[in-house]
Amino acid sequence: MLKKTKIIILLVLLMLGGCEQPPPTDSGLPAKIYRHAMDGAPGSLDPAQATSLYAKFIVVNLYDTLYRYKYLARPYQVQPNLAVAMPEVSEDGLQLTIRIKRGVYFIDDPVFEGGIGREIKAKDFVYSIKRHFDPATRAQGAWLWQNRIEGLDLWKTEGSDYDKEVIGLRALDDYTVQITLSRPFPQFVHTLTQGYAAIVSREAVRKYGQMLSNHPVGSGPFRLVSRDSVRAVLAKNHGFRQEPFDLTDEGFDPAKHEKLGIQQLQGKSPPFIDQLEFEFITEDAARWNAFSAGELHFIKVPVSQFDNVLSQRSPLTLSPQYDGMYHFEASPEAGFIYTNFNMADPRIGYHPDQEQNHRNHALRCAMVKAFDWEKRNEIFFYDIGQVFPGIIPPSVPEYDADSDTSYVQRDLKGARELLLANGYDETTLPTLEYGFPNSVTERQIFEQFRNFMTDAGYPASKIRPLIFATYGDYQRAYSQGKVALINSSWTMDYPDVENNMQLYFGPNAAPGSNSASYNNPDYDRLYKTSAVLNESPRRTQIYREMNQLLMNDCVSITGISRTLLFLWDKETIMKPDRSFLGGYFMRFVDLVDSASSTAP
Amino acid sequence: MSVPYITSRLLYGIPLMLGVTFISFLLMVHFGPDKTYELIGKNPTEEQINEVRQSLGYDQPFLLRYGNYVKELLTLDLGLSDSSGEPVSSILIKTLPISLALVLPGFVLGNLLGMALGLLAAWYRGKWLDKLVMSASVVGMSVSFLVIIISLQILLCTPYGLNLFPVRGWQVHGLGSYFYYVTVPTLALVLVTLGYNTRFYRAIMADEIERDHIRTLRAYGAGPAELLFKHVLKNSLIPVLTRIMFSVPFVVVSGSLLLESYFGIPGIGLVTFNAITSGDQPILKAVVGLTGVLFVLALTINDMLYSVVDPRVSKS
Amino acid sequence: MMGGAWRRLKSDRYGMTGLFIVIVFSMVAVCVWSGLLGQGWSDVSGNRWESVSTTHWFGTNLLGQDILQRTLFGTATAFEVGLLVTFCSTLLGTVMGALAGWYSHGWLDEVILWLKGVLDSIPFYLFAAAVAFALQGIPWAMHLAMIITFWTTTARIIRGEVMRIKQREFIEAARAIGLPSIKIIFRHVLPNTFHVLLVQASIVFVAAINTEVILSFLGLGIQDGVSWGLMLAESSQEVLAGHFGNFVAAGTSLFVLLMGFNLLADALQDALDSRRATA
Amino acid sequence: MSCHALKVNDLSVWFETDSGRRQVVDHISFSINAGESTGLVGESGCGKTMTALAILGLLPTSGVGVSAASIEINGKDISSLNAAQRRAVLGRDIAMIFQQPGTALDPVFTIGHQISAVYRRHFGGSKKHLWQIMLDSLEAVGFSRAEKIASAYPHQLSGGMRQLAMIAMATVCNPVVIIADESTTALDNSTKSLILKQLERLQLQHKTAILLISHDLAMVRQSCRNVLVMYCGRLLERTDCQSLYSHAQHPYSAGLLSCIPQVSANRPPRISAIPGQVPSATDLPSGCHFAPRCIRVKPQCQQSVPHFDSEDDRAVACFRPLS
Amino acid sequence: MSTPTPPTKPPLLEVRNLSLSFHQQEQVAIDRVSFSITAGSTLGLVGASGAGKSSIARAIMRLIKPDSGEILFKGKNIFMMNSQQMMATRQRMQLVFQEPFTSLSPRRTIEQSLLEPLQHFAIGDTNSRQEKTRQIIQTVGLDHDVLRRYPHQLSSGQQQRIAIARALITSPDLLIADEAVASLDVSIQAQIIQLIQSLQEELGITLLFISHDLAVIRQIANDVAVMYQGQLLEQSPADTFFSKPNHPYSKTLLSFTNNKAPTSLPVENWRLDRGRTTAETTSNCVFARSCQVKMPICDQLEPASHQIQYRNQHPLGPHYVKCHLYEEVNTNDT
Repeated sequence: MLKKTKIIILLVLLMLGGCEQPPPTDSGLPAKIYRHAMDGAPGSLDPAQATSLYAKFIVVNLYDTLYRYKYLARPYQVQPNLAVAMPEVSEDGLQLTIRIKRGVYFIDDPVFEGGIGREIKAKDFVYSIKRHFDPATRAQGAWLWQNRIEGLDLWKTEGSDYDKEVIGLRALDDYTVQITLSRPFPQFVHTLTQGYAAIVSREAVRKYGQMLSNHPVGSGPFRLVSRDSVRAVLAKNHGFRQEPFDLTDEGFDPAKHEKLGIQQLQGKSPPFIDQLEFEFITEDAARWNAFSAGELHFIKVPVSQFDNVLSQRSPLTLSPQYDGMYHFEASPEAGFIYTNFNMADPRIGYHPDQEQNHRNHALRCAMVKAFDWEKRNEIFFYDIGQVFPGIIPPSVPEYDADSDTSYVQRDLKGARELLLANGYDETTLPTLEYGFPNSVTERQIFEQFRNFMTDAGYPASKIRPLIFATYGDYQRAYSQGKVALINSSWTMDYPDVENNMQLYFGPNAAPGSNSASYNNPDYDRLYKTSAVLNESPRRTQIYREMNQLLMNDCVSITGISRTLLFLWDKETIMKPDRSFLGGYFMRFVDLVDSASSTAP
Repeated sequence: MSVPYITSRLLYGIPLMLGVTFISFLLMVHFGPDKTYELIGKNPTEEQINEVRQSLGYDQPFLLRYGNYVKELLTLDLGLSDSSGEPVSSILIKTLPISLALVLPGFVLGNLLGMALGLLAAWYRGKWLDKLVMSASVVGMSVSFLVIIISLQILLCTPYGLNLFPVRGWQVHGLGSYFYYVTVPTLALVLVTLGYNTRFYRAIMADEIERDHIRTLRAYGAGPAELLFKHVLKNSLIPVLTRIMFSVPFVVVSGSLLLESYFGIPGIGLVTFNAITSGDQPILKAVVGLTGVLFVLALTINDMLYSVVDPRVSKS
Repeated sequence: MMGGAWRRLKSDRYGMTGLFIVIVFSMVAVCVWSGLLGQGWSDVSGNRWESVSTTHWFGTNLLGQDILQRTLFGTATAFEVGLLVTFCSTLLGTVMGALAGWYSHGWLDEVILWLKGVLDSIPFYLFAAAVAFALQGIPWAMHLAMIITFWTTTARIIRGEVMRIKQREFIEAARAIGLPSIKIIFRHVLPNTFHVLLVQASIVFVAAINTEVILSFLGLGIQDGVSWGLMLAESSQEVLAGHFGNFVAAGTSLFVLLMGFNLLADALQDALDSRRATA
Repeated sequence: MSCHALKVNDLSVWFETDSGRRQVVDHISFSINAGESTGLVGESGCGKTMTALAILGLLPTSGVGVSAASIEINGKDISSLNAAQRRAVLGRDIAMIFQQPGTALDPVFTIGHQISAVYRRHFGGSKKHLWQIMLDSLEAVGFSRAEKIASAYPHQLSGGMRQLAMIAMATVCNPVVIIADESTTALDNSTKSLILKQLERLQLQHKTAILLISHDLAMVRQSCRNVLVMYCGRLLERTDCQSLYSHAQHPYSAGLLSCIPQVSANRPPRISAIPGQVPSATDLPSGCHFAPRCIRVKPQCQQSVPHFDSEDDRAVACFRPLS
Repeated sequence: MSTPTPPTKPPLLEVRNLSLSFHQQEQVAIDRVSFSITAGSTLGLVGASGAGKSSIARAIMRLIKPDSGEILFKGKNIFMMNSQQMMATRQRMQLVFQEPFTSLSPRRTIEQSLLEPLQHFAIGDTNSRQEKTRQIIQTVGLDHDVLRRYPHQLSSGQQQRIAIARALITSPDLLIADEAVASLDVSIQAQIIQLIQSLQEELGITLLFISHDLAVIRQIANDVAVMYQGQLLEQSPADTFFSKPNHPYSKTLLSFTNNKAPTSLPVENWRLDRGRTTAETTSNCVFARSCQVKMPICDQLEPASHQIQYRNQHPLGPHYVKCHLYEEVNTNDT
């Protein structure tokens, strides 16, 4: 027995010997290691597949995009990144010319000749965008440019031959890209800030193929050191181009940013930290524990901790015990939460019989009335979420602060009356499936939803949970129209409300992003008109009209924008962001020198 | 024990392996999660959906896919993870040692302690010490793993309690940090298995102590140490070995699942759990295949150990 | 024989405590089933995270649901899972074990042993996950997963028992008068495995409840309704914010019921011990 | 007074049960001289095995009570020894041979190992010495290829051989007393008598005292000089074998004798049996426990216990002995 | 020379050339055994354990299937019977086992155990069946109140009486007692022997009594058959056998019983109880290895079974010996 134990101990020691070495230090100085908590794990880190928020966060730190958003300016403003300047747009708005910086190199990697990273050329950008249209890539960003760039879709149907030139996507020379759109696309420059548009090298793709995810070869401020299911470690890219930080360029506002210490960064070249560690902690409790134990620099505070962290709601005030320790910021989410009715479902959506169609409409409107946004906000968002009618959230300029909010006000009496008037009672109400991917919170949200409905007289047994083990399975189910009530959240891809409007565009019906399969010719017409317009009062008007159409048809119970609460310790200098800026802010993160060495 | 014997035992494992792979393939792959909708972008066309299905191999006929799976297992070419694109084999190589390092101390400690307590209780059968140990083990058996983990975390890892150990993570680069990270999971594992182990070992030891040959030994003046540590232990080795051998594959995969997902330790359990919730079939397939192989191996080694331990089993 | 066992059980203080606990909990379950208790498990009857009060004995949860009601309902869920899984897996295990034991070393035995080996070699939680996937949307997915995996232990035990009993001379006596196998199995063999089955069933019951908790935590548990496992899963997000209602209520109930069953199983084992019964 | 090899003085054994004390050995006293074998006879459930286990101190410590004025081996009282002291005596001065040769030996150790372990425990010695001693003892019980037997495991031997190995184990330390508890009951008739022969031979060689416990008077007759007849925890008769067979005094002894089937060339007379069965220890009849089954019962038998003189060479506990 | 031939009763049971080996253990259990039992008589089958006695009993009851040979019950081969005939035959023969406790179903009352054969063979109606159980209980010398009890509530003697009662309840013609008294105390053994003897007298039942104990056989049997390693070595009327056994093995057996065991025999050669594997050659006499009067031929040739011819026609029945010693001597004076 003793012998065995010894062997086991030996084995364990051996295994430990094989574990990773302590992090490298930067030329004698103690390494600056910033630890960032994420509430989910990224999937693939191949830019063409970086679909999750978490993956995008990391991808933009490993790769370069032509454009990015300004660090501090709000509302968000696009800023050249790898591009020299903003695109030169032709008269008709269809042709864009973009010049890219010289002397930007990929990181050193065996895929290159001699293992030395080569310079990035315009053709790399062209290649990177084309990749999305190559079925072999299993890319997920193609929708951004689908039917937008001249010849690109054709290129795909003709077999995705990279040697074949696409008319609308050309490298004029080594440093100039020319893009021709098939119709005006005012949001185009936004698409170039996406992780999807990150520039990859053809050599790396050729060598690593599917494994590119684990061998990122980019030119971003960081390079990947290691990555597993609970953390990713990124180290400073020492060859990153020197671009001194300029406060005014980034939209510095002393009133907002001085207390965060950002002015100290003036003139220094990012990235400022030696090592960037992402910890993927899905459980709120564990994440909060790790943060309060000092293992993390930053956390998005779980809602269950709001009570603890905040002492009052308006104005939002940190509890005294945290006030001295942490910086905090409440940031409205660029997106919203809503519950769609499946309009393709004759029990609740469109019905060929006019009368029944009308009754279904009444049922939907009654359910909208029965829904209690105030309570939802109180329970799940600590009453600091922003409830708004429709799909134009307060975070966008098109939001109408004076609009009628009755759509999101609970009217139980109205709901009951509406049901009664249309001949609905406990027996005639249809049994509806409410789908959600399994999680504690999703289940609680469902139970609350069901409670709202039972308050209006809907029998509990007639709202059936349909639980899916994976999000993908849930997605498949509602994409195939198998779920009557679809609870979703939408995170905007770029700061333009067009991104929300397409959610109900008829041709985008399931399996597209129009999961409600809403199909209103009026709405579709308005969408088409607005889609080619730049931001203008007219466009705003059209958007508001569309919003009203949605509410009239009671297509969706919507919506709320969450307010995210960020905490970070005082040794960290940064202004975190989870929406459009996303992972770009990482390069500007700095740690106060004194504290940098006292990592746990 | 000879080479043909070992070979025959391993051959016996073939139908078992086929069964394991077939059933798990049927359940986890054929009826299993579908990653198509996670891998397509927004507003996909029917064509794009088919492209993804094709690239995932979902469009192939069942038997062909199963055949490929078996081939993959045989050639140890396990493909790439659907989610991260990392080769499954390198994921396994990375995670397996971590799981072992995480679970082994608790497993060994739980069994050794259980054995010691079981022996003690069996020796003092019917006395207060026995009753005490047995009552404690009933209490131990009645506490859910989950409750233990949550309680230990509060008690040892948070400011609400002693705040001595990390809440989560696994940044091991030495013995010190190893103990730092492994203590709480080990404690949880020991606590949750100790009750069962103690009872198991006590039952076996008590049976052995009542054997006629033990009475013979006592009649010939053998002392308690000789009785227990020589004769009782050696005679009870078969059930003990069986239990240990058979739990190894599961301890490594299943047992660590909860621990790893709660303590955020990047072991094979967590990888598997993530594969379940994200529908990463290549990983699922590999893990199931791997456990099947481990199980068959355990079965074979177990049989061979039998003949070493017990002369009655040896092929004479 | 059973009379003696009952007498021995009655004189076992721990066993009777266990029995008492089990009876109390099962009465709660029956009351929930018959609509007398726990019907408000889903209703929002208070504000979120109310502390203990006369209206909410265990406080309320995030949604403002009464934790007591949920705990009571969870009792019924536990029994539903426990009873269904225990009954089905014991039945399946008994039939399979009896067949394998009676025709031991025959082809049927080999097939059953193979099946058992296969099911035993797949890690349980993986298997449960797989079944949950395969049967997505069916409320009994978890139960089925447990049944499919739990029967093997029962079958192994019954197989051993049957093989042992088969050697007994009263079986030969029955065969000597030409009694068909099926009658012998049901009349002479299986009744003699009853005591083993009873103990095994109580162990399966405990395992089923315990497993439900873990599967629910992993998100593979019951579909509609509430269970202690779901409450614990909820609580794992709350305890660090200082809300212990779910954790204490579910954890304690779970502990007490499992304790009751474990005590009862122990006492049953002692009371039904064949060596003691024949002495 | 000569020194007895084994002298048991006023030994009692009882079980503590929920329904009170169950007396299984009731104040018995007897002695065996060196080199003599004595049979302890009686039906199953009469307390014979309990007596043996009580002498060796092998009864479980909970639920069982044992009291004895003294248990002497060669004049040394072992009843008052503590556990460690007792262990030094067991196997060296007194050895026991058990009923089931199949289970009494440890299945996972070789015969040789188990025998030499007994000797090593008491006397120590080099491995070589132990091995030789062990081989000698195996040869002494009649194995011609002792080496082979020594390296065998119990399951590789037949029942009779195992029992012989057990005897080798019992004799390896050359003890003063050997207790053989139904040692041949589980064996074939032929093996049985062969084993008894070997035991007898060894006894003559070493002047060992043997207490042979059996329900079979025929067997006792084969190999014992004296007989003790036991019934329901009490001794009923003590005598030498010859006189018991020629004229048993206690009706119980006579009954037991008549049960033995005889092999004879001529057709033997019909067998006769003692009617009834041994009462359980929970409800023993008052007075003489044998009274309800006795054909010679008198009213007195049911009221008072007949005296048994433990000092006398011949004694009988009966109000109406047969002769 | 002309002694009146005894009235030739047809044999109730006839075993012809029966052979059986257990393939799993590669063990020869029965090797070309033939014998017959006349109705109303008792054949004592004697031999060491493992000699194949129980296998014969089980083969007769059709619990195991022999490799070759025939078993004729009332002149009909039981292996050729259809299920209906077999059902009828099973009713006519019954078996009593060695272990009284394990031969009764522990979860059934004595009454249930006794009723089962009646129900199975559909004998009588409910009332008459109950009547019959009461009657049989009395026949074996027990009180009615045992009917409601379970086997573990009875003593081993009572259990064995119940086992006998169960065997007798269908009024069989043939009773096979397989070591029925071997595990009992001498006192109980005597009671059971008494019971069997008186039952046989009362009911005129035919008995195949299997035992390793010659003394018990002497008490009960009219004829004796000696088995050794699956073969029948000697068969003769009991009185002849016990006064003058012929086969060397029979002599050895008797000498053990009479306490005249040879002690010079090396222990390794005691393995009298060991079975024979199929691999072992059968070209010699199976007893040759342990035989003290072994001749060279014994190692080379298997002796045939000879009927010993008595000069004065022995009235008791035929006498067969399977030994080379008796091959030349065809006659034998008594």
